[in-house]
Amino acid sequence: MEREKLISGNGNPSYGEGATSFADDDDLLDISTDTDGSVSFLGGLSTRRRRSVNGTENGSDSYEGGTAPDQYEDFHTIDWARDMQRYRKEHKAVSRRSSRSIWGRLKGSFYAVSAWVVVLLVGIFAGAFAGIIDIGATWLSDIKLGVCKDAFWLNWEQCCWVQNNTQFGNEDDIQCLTWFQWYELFGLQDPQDWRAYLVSYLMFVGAALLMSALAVLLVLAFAPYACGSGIPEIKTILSGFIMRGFFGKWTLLIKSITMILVVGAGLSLGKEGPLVHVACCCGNLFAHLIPKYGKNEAKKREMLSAASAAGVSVAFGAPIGGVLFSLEEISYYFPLKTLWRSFFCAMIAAFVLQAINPFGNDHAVKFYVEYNTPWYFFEIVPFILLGIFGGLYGVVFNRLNLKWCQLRITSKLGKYPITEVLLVALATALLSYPNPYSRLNTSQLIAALFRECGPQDAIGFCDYNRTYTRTDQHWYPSAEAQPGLIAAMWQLPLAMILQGILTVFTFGLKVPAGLFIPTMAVGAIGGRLMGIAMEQLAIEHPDLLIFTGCFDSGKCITPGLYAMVGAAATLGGVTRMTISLVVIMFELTGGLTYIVPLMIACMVSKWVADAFGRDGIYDGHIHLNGYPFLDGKQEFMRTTLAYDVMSPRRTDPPLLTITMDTSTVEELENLTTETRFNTYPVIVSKDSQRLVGVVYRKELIHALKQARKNQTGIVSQSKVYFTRKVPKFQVPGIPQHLSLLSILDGSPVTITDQTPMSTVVDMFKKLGIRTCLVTHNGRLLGIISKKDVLRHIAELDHQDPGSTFFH
Amino acid sequence: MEREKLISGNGNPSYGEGATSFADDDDLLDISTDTDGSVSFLGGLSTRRRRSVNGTENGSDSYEGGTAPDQYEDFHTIDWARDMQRYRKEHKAVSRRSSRSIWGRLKGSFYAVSAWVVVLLVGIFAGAFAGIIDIGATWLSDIKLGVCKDAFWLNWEQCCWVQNNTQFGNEDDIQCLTWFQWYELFGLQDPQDWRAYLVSYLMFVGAALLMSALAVLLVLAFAPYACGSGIPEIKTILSGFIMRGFFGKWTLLIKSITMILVVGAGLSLGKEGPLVHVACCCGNLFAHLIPKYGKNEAKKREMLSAASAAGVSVAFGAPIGGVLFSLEEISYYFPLKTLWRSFFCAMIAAFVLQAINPFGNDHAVKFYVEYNTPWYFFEIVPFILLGIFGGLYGVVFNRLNLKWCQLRITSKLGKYPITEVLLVALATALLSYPNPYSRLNTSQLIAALFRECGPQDAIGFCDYNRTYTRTDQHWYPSAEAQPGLIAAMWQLPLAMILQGILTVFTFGLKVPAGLFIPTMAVGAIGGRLMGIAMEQLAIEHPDLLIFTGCFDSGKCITPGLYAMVGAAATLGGVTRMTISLVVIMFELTGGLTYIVPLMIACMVSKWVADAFGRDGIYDGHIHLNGYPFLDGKQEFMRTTLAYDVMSPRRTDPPLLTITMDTSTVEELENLTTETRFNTYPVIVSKDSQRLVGVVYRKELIHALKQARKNQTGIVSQSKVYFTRKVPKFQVPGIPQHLSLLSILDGSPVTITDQTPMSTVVDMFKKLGIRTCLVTHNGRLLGIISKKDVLRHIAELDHQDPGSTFFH
Amino acid sequence: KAQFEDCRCKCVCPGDPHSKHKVNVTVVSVPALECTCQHVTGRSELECLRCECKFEVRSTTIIKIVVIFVLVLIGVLLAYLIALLIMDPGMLKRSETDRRRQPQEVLYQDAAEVAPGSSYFGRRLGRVGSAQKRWQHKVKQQRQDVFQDHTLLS
Amino acid sequence: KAQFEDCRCKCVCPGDPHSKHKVNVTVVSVPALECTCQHVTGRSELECLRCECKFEVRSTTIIKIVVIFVLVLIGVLLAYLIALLIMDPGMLKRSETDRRRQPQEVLYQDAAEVAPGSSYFGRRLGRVGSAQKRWQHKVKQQRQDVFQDHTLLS
Repeated sequence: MEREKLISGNGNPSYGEGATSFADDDDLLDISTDTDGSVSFLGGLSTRRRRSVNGTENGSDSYEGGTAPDQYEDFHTIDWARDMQRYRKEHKAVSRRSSRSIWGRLKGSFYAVSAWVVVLLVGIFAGAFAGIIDIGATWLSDIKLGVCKDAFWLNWEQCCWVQNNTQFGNEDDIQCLTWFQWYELFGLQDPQDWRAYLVSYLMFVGAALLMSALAVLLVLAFAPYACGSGIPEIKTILSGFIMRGFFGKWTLLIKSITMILVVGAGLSLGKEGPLVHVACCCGNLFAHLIPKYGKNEAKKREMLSAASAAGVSVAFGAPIGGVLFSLEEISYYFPLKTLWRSFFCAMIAAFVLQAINPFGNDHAVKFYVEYNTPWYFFEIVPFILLGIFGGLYGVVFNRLNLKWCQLRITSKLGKYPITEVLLVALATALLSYPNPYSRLNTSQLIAALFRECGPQDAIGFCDYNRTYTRTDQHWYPSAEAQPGLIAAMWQLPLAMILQGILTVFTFGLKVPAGLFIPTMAVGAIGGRLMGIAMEQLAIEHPDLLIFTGCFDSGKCITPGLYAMVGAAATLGGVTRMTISLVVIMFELTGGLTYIVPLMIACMVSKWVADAFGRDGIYDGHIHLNGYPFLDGKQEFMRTTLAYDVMSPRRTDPPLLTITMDTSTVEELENLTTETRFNTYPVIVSKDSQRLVGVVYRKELIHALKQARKNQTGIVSQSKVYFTRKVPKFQVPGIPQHLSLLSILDGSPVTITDQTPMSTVVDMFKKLGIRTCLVTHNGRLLGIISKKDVLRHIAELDHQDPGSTFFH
Repeated sequence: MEREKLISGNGNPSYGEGATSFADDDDLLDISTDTDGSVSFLGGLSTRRRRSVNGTENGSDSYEGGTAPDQYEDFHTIDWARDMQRYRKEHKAVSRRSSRSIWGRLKGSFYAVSAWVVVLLVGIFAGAFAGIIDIGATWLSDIKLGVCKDAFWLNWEQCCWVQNNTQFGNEDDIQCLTWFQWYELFGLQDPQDWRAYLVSYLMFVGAALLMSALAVLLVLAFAPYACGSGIPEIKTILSGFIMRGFFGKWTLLIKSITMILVVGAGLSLGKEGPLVHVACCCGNLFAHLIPKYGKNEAKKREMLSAASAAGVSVAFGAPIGGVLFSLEEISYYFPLKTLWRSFFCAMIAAFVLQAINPFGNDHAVKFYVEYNTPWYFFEIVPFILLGIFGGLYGVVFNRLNLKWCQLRITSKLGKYPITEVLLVALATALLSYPNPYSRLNTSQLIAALFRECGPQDAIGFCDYNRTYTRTDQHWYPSAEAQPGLIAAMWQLPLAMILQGILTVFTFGLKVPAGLFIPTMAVGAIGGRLMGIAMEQLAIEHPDLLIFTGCFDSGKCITPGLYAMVGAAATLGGVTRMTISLVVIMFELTGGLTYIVPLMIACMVSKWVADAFGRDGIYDGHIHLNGYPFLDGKQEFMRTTLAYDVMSPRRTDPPLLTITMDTSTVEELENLTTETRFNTYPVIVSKDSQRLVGVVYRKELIHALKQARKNQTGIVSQSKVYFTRKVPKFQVPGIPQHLSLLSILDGSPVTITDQTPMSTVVDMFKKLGIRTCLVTHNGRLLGIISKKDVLRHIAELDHQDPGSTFFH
Repeated sequence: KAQFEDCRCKCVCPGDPHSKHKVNVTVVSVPALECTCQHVTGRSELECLRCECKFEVRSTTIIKIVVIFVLVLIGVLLAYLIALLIMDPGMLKRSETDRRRQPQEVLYQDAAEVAPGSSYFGRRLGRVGSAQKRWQHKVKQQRQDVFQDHTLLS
Repeated sequence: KAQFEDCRCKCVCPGDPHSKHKVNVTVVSVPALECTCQHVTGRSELECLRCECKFEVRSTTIIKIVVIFVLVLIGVLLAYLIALLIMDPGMLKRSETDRRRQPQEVLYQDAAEVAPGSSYFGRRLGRVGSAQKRWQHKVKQQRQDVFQDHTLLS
């Protein structure tokens, strides 16, 4: 069956998740392909576990298949309920065994501790990867401008880190003697020389192009799944979708390397989303060390939730924010146990990253700020304005970006990924070099915008006419603007617009690309501008009523706070995060003082964005790609009934069913070859239509094949029984019968046709089932699969049904 | 039916939640009893809403009962699924109406905003109540020692707040001239005089006794539900239990007032749990302003979740910690929308409390600390020890306290609540006065223990032999102990033991009593002692290997940090909180630096406590009282089947059912009067046993009564039809038939008898259903109610089945 | 009564190491801007290095209102309690097992009986009385649950 | 190469207000205990009031290792990529629609064929080869999904 048909197969009554594709089951164990499956150091557990896999009978070990029936196929949806059921059986087996012997007890206790070990390893590796990426990216970023003499591995900041001398003057006047600018290659010494400028410009653009080209080539050749932010896919996978290779080793490797390259190239993208992906890859990798996670897709997703928390934790240096991000934005099934593990994982990751100390500031994040100036009540008005700005920006950005991405899918643009990346890189490098703020590494810019201007800050917008009094070392009063600040008032808006426009085209390129940093940059610039404006207003008119008492502490407005609020607002508008965003920002400052401004901005931004736009950017991309993602957060508020959704529809042929005791082996074999449904309901008789249970396609095929091979006397005309009531004695002349009671799942989820769809959606969301059967007065009427539900929701939302295909 | 039988009614097959009790339905609207129901300012909405209450048909408005069928009876379990379904209908009606006219649109937008308004009000009032309680309690606490001259309403600290003078000497040497000690009444001036001591002692004991007596009398006379911590009950209620009056006005009033009294009396209790209760009372009160919350028990619980977050937020000044506490410990159903609202509510509450500034330190909490000394890797060992200590303390405390509470229930002790409170108060006052640390208000003691010793701290354990150098103002190096500190080394342990023992007897008294403060005190003392020991060790042997580099910053050990870690450990041991505890502690310090020590202590403490004890104290009390609480956090790991749990059992009489088209009015009336089940299944015929739907007792009674009254021709022999297939023409001689299709719920939750109980438990937990029906091959077999599930879990846990009765 | 100001500036300096006194605390109530160590303690800039000056604000009015409110509330409740006890001395002791949980209708009827035959004020009073009766009934039930049956809050 | 020390003490003082220079930055590498303004800048205690001294630590070794590791990794990947491109020049361009998603058995058979008739090393190599083939097949599938069908990550 062709994949293309599958995808656009919207018309066929795809109950039971449509058709199958020929993915190799072996890939489930992404790491075990190399080592012949002997990686799992709990191998004994793993093989024994298979004995109690079948979930139909109370503790029955009767069905011992060769292939495990728990393997899902690629691009299929998992059945949480069955997986959790399997986990419980396994757990019971382990605890039963552990009560028997000391060895069993040891194993049992290892079984209990193993999750923590995995989480620890994930945390350590996520932190290490983040450290490597940070160090590599800052180095590559500076290599566009020059190189460190004698120690080429140091970036500009580290190269000029220690100079055993005392100097007077602005910090950028201080020549760093150990740093070698590229124009010095040509014997040019004066940076003001136009030839030197040109050489620098060309080197900058050339280096950026080279790095981007390298990145996109590596992605294309080794791990196509490494491109993009990955968060929409992670959300989909965590909601119970199988996407083989998405968390593979190669994805991990290539994503890390290319992220260094693209951040170094200075593209308008960040590393937060990709870091979550990298952390999840680590999580997947280590989850396979322990069979109870590696073999159980539902349990593995708990691990991945914890890993994604670690990803955000290292991206922002905000462990609590990371956990809440995982809870709010990414995860689907988040039991309390996972909350605690996520927290541990995020903590460890942040701790490791802090130990690596990539920024040399003893913090896990580049833009850590620490100021404690109070804010005043009248400032709520600008904060609300920033919130509105952030919300509007979010709406416009999301719409433009989604339009552009759709264009990429539908038009010829998508055929030339390398060219596209190169063009965007060229434009980025060409346009950003002239503007000093755009030229900066984006996270350096954000860090500068967030910081309050101190004595050592020599960046343009810190050019104040300060008059220092000597009493208090933290007393930097508000002051009038100097030329540097005035120049910043047109340079910064230009940088903001450039950043905003470039990000629209960058997010969705076929390289790893996060959205947080550029979005934050836009908001931070906007906020800083507003803060500077307010500050100058306060200085010009200190006698205005609103500024009463404001100058008591010498400083009236904190522009850095405005930058933070602005960054939170745009992020809120684009991603529609709420509490996790506030907490992340709160952890960056480490003070409860600013939680109210941040909250106001986030709330206003979210409200404005929700009023004008539909979804956050991640949900937008999920819709665009047509992933089968059933959003657990959106409440289903319609009043349709199960009857309106179930297949077969009125006009369709009746439901394919198996009768309990009349089918023959041949009939079933035909059924499995002619149709590709995942689930076949078993009924008592065609007459009564009373439901007995369901049989899964894979298990049925396997069981029939085994029976043909192993059991003598089974011929095509053999009757198949799905009931205990089997004729006891062999009647001569009639072929031997076959009892397949062991593969019958006697506990399918059933609902009546009058059940409101909201309840059904709840059941799909909360119980994590794949299909449910619809009955009326005890008779089987139809079936609802997860995709039917998704399609129904999409129809109710008046989406173009053609555009939403679900794999 | 007697209530006593109900409670111990373990043997009867209580499907459908057992029997009813005669609680007045009116009490649901606790505030509307005074104002004749005209409180709801969305009154129009409320009456219209009732038209679409019935959840059976798609948008059918056919059933318009006189009494709303959504009212639950006291001590019954709510049906989340039906309530949410009702909410969705209502929501749809509002949005349909709002699209029609401007007025409708206005109403619709108000409908959408109303929740935020309620949350805002709850936050404001929770903060205000907390402020009042704090101010009142500190004042009453000091009134035991003396009174402020000229301004009796000021406590000691506030009374001596401003003294326009400069003085040298220890701070406690500085006489506060405006404060009037009680012994001065008798003309005694010298506090060292034994008569002065005696007078003070007697006044102290007398005042404590008086306040406790007043508190217990008020509780007894006006609001018995105001006693205790309230958290076990809140957990139970939020899990979907009805306990009328528990969040009433009187409970709110009396709990606030008596809390002031008991904290003032110096009993070994805190105000955290009760503050959560108070906040929930506010939440309940304001939820009734808006019908969509007031009339819908499921939605109301969302509001209560947010309110409980505000309660913890004001108790600790930790808004994020409050939200996480609500999420982790209290709430049952916590959708993301609630998370965001809880956060808002907690923020507002903390903000209001901070504006009231009850402690005069600009923080919402008395023990706010701010220090930034680093911790060293070797300190992990003492932190782990503290964790073990906390875990063991938790186990011992929980066991003793539960034993004592059980004794109170079973023995005569429970008959004398007033005497018991007075005795405990007497013992507390008598024993704590001599010890200077016990004599302190517990939260003052904790604040002192958490703080680092600065120049102005004159408490005994800050008596160091400091040598000040003048370079750095935050440089308080480690120093040797002086007499005050040495005396503290035996006074503090005594205080700790006293606190621990008294708390065992205090928690469970018939006065409002929280557990956090005394538990924290025990842990903080333990931690501080260990910190002082470590510090002195470091000073005595600075050349030990582990102390390498420790003295670099002058200060090697921070005993205040140890106190915090100890407090976190004991709290973790007693309550088994995890992440919320860490976050609360983290918000108290406001620095990420100490998150690792706190986490280590919490984790070790939880592990140790889980290894030796069963549950946290709140769950323990829930078990002790036999509340029907189905813990959403504990995974059900058994492999029993629904068949093993359902009633009727093999030996029981068969299930009572109604047939679809053969029952008469008289039969049904007899059924409702003779049995007290909540749910009656309707089947096609006795023969086929195929399920059609269920009918709820209340609706059935009401419908029959209405039919008798309003419809002519309905006599006892009239046939009742629960199907569309009704004979079209009236046959003479046969009484007129009655169609009750409108009250038939056609979408009951059904499972097969082979369904594993873990799935069933999941359905009860996650879908929030009350009962589910068990079928086999489409035939109705039995029924499982929430209480059956609870009983089953209790049996599997080998609990004494006699001791666990569920209301 | 100038001593109960609403703001203060508190400077804490370590005392002279040679003298017996350890700490030197200066508290004055000055405006925020004047709360500097040099201004308050009169020391030199250098000597001020080790001092900590904090400007603090409080509201005695709020404290006054709250404390008096609480006292009044306790007084009123106490008076009400005494009144109730005088009217029904066995209130707190009596076992209610037999009479409790009587059908609600009885109570409503009480209210209904009063209603028709009296003036607006009488009805109003009657309603208050009936509300109070209902409330007392509820409290009795609660008392029974908590103190006698120990089914709740034990 | 003493200039790439792993610790530094950085003191930032505001410059003389009368002079043109605004900031006075002093950076020295001294032990932690010696990182005080007076010791580093040689100013008096009073003049040091407005200076900020920070002691910072870094690890150039980690940076060196990481950067070299990253460079080597990129180099190796690039070399491998070039090797692959030489072996199969159309690799990145070719449309795989017809050949892709071939039944897995074919690939396994490839591996099986190599296995019996060769030495341990040969088997080993064969296994590696087959693993590589499988991997390449997977990458091709991914490429198809992402770049041609646009069903993922678009």
